[in-house]
Amino acid sequence: MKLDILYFAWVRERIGLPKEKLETSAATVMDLVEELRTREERYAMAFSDLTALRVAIDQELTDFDAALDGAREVAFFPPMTGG
Amino acid sequence: MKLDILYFAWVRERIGLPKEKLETSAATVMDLVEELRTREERYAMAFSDLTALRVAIDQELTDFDAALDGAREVAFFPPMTGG
Amino acid sequence: MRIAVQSDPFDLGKESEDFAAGHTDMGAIVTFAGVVRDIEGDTLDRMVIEHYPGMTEKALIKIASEAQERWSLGDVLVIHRYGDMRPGDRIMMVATAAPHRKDAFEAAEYLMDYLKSRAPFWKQEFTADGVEWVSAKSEDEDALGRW
Amino acid sequence: MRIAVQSDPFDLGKESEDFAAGHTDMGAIVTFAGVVRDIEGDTLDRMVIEHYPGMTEKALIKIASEAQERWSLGDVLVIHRYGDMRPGDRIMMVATAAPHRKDAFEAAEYLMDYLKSRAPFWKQEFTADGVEWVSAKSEDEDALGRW
Repeated sequence: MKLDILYFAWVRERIGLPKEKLETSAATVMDLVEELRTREERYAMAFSDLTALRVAIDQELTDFDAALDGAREVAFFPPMTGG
Repeated sequence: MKLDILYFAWVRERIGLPKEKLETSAATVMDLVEELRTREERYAMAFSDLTALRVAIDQELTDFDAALDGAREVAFFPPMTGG
Repeated sequence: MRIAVQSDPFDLGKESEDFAAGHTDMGAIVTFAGVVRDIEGDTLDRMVIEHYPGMTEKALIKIASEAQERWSLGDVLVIHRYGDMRPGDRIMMVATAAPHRKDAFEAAEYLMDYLKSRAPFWKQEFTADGVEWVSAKSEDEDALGRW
Repeated sequence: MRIAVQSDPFDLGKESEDFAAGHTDMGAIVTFAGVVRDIEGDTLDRMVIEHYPGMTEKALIKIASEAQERWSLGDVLVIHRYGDMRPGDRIMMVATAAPHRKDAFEAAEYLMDYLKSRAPFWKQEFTADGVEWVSAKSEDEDALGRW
């Protein structure tokens, strides 16, 4: 499965890029996080505390245990501060 | 004691005037109402149901048992419908 | 605090803009505008608002002052018209400025709840069927219980 | 419903006026505007708002649609900016039109509560001391418990 992975705010800054493509067989968001963590120190840092992170699949907020079946775009970001 | 008595909305319409001067020795608003009721049928009509009326002394909302000591202006009107 | 009781129309856009522009140290600006509803097929021809000159201003100042004591506010604006109004006309507006949104919202709701049943205005409706004084609603009196 | 996500400033007065003028069958119009606070002596130089193009619009439409399902509303407007902002600039506004004031107020508060923590915007502050991402406040998350 080929995914677009997007990062926003300080997640983007820590990882050092806003977007990347990834070929993965991760079944859930959590599997994807584990896979990213093992890549490089900056990923391990960005994903060190998941309570400080939010995730969206195909532009809908979801949970870290959500399945990635059919997903095209996964985004990681800190809690939102709109308004 | 000389009082200005003011009437608003349907109280004004029933009594037929917006304002009158009255020389009275009424001690409370209730005494004043009793005095007005005895004057003429239109006053008795206007003051027949006090739950449908509100009263202000010197432009401050008050109760029917309030004392008239030092009052200059007493106003009677229906519940307000501002906003 | 600015309180205006007037028969003239007011400019909602300009009043909202000026109020916000005057309080850029406040993070939250809330406005409320009350309108004579212009409903298709409705028989309302016009509305007349009677008020108690002298007391009206005092009552509005008291209500606005109480809001300023209860909430952390930068400012409060109240404009209320009296006299002749047509469907679609704006009757009144309030605006609140506060550092935070909760204060701005609650204060605006408080102002409206008290304006409805503690400021000396009386609405009279002229419809195809005749003339009628608008009755106070028990839910408006009940709304005060919240505060 | 109108949802606008834009970097350009918006005209609060004109938007408020136009929104109200378009809904004269509604008795109650509420607006909220959020402002970058311009506080004397404050070290804030500017604010940058990042967002998630595509998801932002969807999230705002979802929030506004939920408000329309929950309350009796004539219309909802949401304008939210992203990009560079200076102290005193308006960040966003919402407006609600309803037959009655309670619906207009509650819907506007609901929109704001959800916009704060469910729409994908992130604020970054540039001050004399450096650059910092604004932290989400637990009270903003708690505010959702009301609905």
